[in-house]
Amino acid sequence: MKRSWISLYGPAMILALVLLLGWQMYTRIGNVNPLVLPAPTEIITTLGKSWDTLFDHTVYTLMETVLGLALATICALVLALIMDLVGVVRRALYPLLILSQTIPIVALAPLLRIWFGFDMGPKILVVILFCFFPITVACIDGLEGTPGDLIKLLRSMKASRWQQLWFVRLPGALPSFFSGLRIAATYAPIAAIFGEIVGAEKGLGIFMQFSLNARATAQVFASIVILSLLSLFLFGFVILLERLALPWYHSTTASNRDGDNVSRKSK
Amino acid sequence: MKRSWISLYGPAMILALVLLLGWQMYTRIGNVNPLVLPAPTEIITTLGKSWDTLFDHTVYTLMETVLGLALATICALVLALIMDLVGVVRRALYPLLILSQTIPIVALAPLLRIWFGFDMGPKILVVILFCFFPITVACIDGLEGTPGDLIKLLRSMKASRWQQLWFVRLPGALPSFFSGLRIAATYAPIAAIFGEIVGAEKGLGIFMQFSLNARATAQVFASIVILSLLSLFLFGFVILLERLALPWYHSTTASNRDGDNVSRKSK
Amino acid sequence: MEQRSIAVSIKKVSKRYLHQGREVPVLQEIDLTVPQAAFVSLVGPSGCGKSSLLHLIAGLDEPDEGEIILHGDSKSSRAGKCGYMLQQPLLLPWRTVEENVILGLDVRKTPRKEALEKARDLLKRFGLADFAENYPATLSGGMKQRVALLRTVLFQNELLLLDEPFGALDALTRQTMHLWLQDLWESISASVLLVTHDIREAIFLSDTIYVMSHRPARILQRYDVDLPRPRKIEDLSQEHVIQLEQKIFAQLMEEEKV
Amino acid sequence: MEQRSIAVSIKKVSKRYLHQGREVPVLQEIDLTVPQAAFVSLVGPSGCGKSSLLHLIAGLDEPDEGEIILHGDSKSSRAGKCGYMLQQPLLLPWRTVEENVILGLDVRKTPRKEALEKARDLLKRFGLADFAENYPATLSGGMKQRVALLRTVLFQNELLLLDEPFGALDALTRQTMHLWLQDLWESISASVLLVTHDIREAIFLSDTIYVMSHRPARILQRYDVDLPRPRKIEDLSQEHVIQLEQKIFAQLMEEEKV
Amino acid sequence: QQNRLNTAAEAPQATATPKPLNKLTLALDFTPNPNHTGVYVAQQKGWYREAGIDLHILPFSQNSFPDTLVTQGQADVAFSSTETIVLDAAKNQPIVSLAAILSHNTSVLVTRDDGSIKRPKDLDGKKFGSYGAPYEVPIVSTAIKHDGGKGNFKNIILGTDAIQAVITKQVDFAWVFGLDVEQARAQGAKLKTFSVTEYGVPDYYAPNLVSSEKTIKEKHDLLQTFMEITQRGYDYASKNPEEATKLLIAGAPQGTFSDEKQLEQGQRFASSHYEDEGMKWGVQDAKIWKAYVDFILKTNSVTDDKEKPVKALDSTKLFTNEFVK
Ligand SMILES: Nc1ncnc2c1ncn2[C@@H]1O[C@H](COP(=O)(O)OP(=O)(O)OP(=O)(O)O)[C@@H](O)[C@H]1O
Ligand SMILES: Nc1ncnc2c1ncn2[C@@H]1O[C@H](COP(=O)(O)OP(=O)(O)OP(=O)(O)O)[C@@H](O)[C@H]1O
Ligand SMILES: Cc1ncc(C[n+]2csc(CCO)c2C)c(N)n1
Ligand SMILES: [Mg+2]
Ligand SMILES: [Mg+2]
Repeated sequence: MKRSWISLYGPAMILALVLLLGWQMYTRIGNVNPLVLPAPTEIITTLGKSWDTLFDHTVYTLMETVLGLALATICALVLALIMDLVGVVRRALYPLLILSQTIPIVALAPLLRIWFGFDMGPKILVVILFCFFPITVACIDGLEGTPGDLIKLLRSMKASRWQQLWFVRLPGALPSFFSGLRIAATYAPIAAIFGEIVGAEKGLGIFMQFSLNARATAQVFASIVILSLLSLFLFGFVILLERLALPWYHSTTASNRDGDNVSRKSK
Repeated sequence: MKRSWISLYGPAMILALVLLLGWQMYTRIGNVNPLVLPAPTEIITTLGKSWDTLFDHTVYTLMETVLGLALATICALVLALIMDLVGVVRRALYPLLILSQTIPIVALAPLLRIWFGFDMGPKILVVILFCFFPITVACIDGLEGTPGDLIKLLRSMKASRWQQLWFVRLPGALPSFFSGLRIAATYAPIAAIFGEIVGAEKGLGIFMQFSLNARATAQVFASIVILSLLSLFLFGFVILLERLALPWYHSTTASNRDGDNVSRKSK
Repeated sequence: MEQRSIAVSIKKVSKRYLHQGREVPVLQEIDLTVPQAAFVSLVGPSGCGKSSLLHLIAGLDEPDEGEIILHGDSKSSRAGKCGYMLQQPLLLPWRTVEENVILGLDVRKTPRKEALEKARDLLKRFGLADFAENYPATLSGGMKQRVALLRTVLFQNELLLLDEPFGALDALTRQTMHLWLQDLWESISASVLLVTHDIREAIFLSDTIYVMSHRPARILQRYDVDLPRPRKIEDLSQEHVIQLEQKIFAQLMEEEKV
Repeated sequence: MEQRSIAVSIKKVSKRYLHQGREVPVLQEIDLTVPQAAFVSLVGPSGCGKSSLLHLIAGLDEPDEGEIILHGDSKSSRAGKCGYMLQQPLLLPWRTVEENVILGLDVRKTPRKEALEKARDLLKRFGLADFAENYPATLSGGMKQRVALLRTVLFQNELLLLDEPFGALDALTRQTMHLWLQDLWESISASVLLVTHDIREAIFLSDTIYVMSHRPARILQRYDVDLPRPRKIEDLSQEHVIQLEQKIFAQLMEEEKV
Repeated sequence: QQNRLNTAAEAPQATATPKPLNKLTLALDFTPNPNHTGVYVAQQKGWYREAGIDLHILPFSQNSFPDTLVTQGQADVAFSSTETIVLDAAKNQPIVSLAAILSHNTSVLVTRDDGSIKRPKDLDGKKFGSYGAPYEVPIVSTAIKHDGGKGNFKNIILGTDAIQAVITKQVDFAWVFGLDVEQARAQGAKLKTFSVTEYGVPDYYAPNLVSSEKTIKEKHDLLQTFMEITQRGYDYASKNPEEATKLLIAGAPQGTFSDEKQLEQGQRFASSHYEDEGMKWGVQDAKIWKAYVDFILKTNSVTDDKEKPVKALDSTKLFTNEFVK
């Protein structure tokens, strides 16, 4: 078990180390202006030094992210359900949803500010705008993926549309929903950063802006490190959630009955 | 046939029209400052009036996008192949690739500027950075998706690894590759816009920035319209490409033998 | 036969489907009867319309012409009145075996406790008690089909519509399933309408076999299987049974060719 | 039998697989012979190791003990020397039927033109000429299996290893395939080793049937089928054939239970 | 309200009996910097609160233009600049300058001090890193032409810090506030500057404190109070740069400044430009306003809301000295 862990993640670790070392060497030997590219060690020192400030901003961004993600999930679920249940709504909304993905947030910033002010509102809204699309699409795909025969079976039992949804289609759509959520969670922190350009007092994006204007490049990189960690953390959290919510899904895809791998014909 | 086209896209068209009308009313009746939200009619007039300038910038952005997308495809294919063939490379690179997706491009702008200057280089690089990830992942998924039995069959024929790749795995990975490319193509123009903030003389992103600074909001929205059209155009282009490259794939998923739908037992 | 009451009676049923703008006739004046507590099979060439017929009986669709009389009633909705089982087991992977078995009762809003009791009883009676709390993914193909059958039976044990329930199983497992199903059927005395491609299966299990023509499907012939119950595998080697098998086989091959 | 030369001979072959850190014995001292131009079948309970054995013969893996002698040669690599066919047809959807049939020749780098000529000839001889330029998606399940068989034959027609080639077909189609395969086999006089779950299939097609035990698999018994060729479906109703079928069935049921 | 403005000694009393505070929002033109110090001083000293003003300083972001926030009514007052005020007036989005933060235009063309560029003329054909504002090119080319050059250069829109781009040789020159150069120098950058006012560009006010006509009308008394206190803040910062630096750091959001030394040097520069000898902070001159308007309109770079060049504009409507008497 332990050996497999090393053989699984070892190469990536080694490569990461090599890249960091190369970077360090490059900044030292290549006589690179630290305003352009600070050495990894310098970034780490900065992380330690600015920890209090960084922590403050991180908490704020994390709050935006988590709230946004949660609301995006709710919106996506509701929207997916409505689009799934009402054909006209679906055909009306789907193309526009896709089109909406091609609109850069910058353009919406002034509007969001006017409608929602400077509080967390517009930032959360930006996270929602970023995140609800992949979740909605995943949910719809999941709901659509219900085998037609299963629906036939339920209908033959005189199940109402709601029962079909509740007993079969929703649970069946969960794996797909989670894979959408995983993607959304990864991008949510970046979305929050974009949201902060709408105008904010706090947050990693604001800190990055400060640091850029103060030409404190090491701080910019420190924020990026935190941002990556946030993404990873959220990603891991969603995976954990998924394992808890769908025990049947993972026990299936992993090995079957313990020890006995006699795979009887099943299809 | 014609009727189905209407029933397919009709609702979306109607909704789009209603939304546009609502927007027009809102800007007129709601006494909205045109600096925040110009009326659709105003955007259309601006599109016509600034057409020459817009066209110039659009061509530039389109060039960045197409070149970037093409290079991203090549990089992704090569990377996917290497990662697929060499297990160590894969385990070393995959986690770092995922990690790299959590880095906001904005922060890298100064670096890219230094390394690649102001020509098309860094913009194309940003497009590549944005686009190669979904394509690579799709390719790897596609290559991985080859049924194990098919590989067994090839091996029993004493096919070399290259033959396995060429005869079975690559063609089998094409549908997945195209679905990755479709996603990448949709986001490529936005990526180009982001690339332009690295520093540029021309391009839709620059035109947007300039219009923002000149408080010419209608021009900003006109650029967004063009940007959306670019995305749609590229998306359609990839779909066309796919239909040409994979005739077998689409004839399968659509209806089978003409007229005769007697579906014989196949599995 | 005339004395026994009738579970389903199908009278001159026709059905057309719209396919690429054209109307394709699928069923043509089908006449068929399943007496109470009888086991009736339906064989026919692939794609002729067997599933479509079950579809109609299960109340998922209405015939274009003719009528379907369920327990003497041709007017009210048929949905929910038959136990309908399709070729795939269609077990829900997120429900345990017992939870899968009570799906029909859940739909009917039977209280959970009562439903589970019934399911456990049934599972015990038919040798699946040990698996009651397993997830379906841990079961073999044959086991899954058994669970699916029990789910069908628990929902509705008066009339079962089985659409090639063993088509996806290997030859050996299938034979075990035949014995098991015969057992089950006798103990609950349900009326069964079974669709199959396997002539031996039809002969082994049925009182009556209807042979259908190629599409648009008509009833070509009706055979009564003259074998005492309970039957054993060996019974299939009886001279007249083998002759029946060959007759039906020849008839079907003829139909498949056209 | 001793006079006929031997296509494959398997001598005391054992194989263990590593499963979750434990070594699981799958094959145990298997002894088995396929004479030149003979049709040999292998039946056994599910999961006993039948596919694993074919796997070894096809040269995809090496036995832990014992030896596999292919055409008198036990030393050189076996890959590429047998026509190996799996349960699924595994046709490449982007190749037309004829292009699928020449896959093996493509691997061998036979010139395209020559390969296609051979494929067309074969397709014509076995009634598939009309479909040569179709994509596989347009074929029925039975047709697909035929194409897959022809692909196997075109690659290597001396020794065919068939792993449940008809397991996924419906009962009727399967019976047609049996006749077709018998035809094919007689006209190319290949040696065949067939794995199946269908005892009637084994009896109908084989000269010799080996019955395997549950895992770890041993050879339990070897039966010779005493029926003249070419066989007809009716032949299966002969008294001694039915007895053989029931004997093997009983034996297998016993093994499945354990 | 004016008579509520009491001396600091009475402040404790005022907080003991809380009086209703009037909210006032202020938008920034950049991350907090010495141009804003006067406001932060007054805020940190509690002067606004004492006068019944609950001051909200809106966070700065690159995409929220302070002047737009004012025209939209999302901010009452804002830091902006003469260039922007003219721009907005031409687009029918009038804002009014209430005060000049610095007495003179300190903006400069900045380039690396490596000897390759000796005078503005040498900037011809070089790479200019800009913000992408419409007035940049006319102003910069005026300076180059004034020095005998052709005024042709490559205009590269950066969107990010221009001085950094100059230091790292990505562009050859930029146009920034004198303050920015002081701070970069404090970081160790070797830079050469040409003051634009020495090369044919009129002296004008940047940055400015602005408000809208509507706010001026509706919140006149509040603005009056605000401006008086703000003036006091800048007075204080003018006289006590060190103390003012500390108050700026304390008032600005956490993490705004990474380097205090850099800030101190910038503050000293700004403090020395807040008010000319014998003049009051914020007071503007009509002649200076007219000079800029005439100058910039002549370049045809100011366009109306139909993107047509504007030929005439009343400069007297763009500012008022009413609040900084
Ligand atoms: N809802 C439908 N719409 C259009 N055509 C349909 C529909 N349902 C069935 N058909 C067509 O009707 C014919 C009969 O289908 P059906 O599934 O009833 O045949 P079957 O006898 O069950 O075949 P199989 O032996 O393959 O199970 C087929 O050609 C099928 O394509
Ligand atoms: N490569 C392998 N690694 C580990 N275990 C294996 C491997 N191949 C087969 N097995 C195990 O060996 C046993 C025999 O498998 P095999 O597929 O040969 O059985 P089979 O007789 O063909 O079964 P079936 O009737 O289902 O086709 C199974 O328990 C299987 O899990
Ligand atoms: C401290 C400070 N530094 C830079 C800018 C950005 N900026 C925007 S326009 C312009 C040119 C002169 O008007 C400059 C330098 C600022 N606002 N404040
Ligand atoms: Mg059917
Ligand atoms: Mg097998």
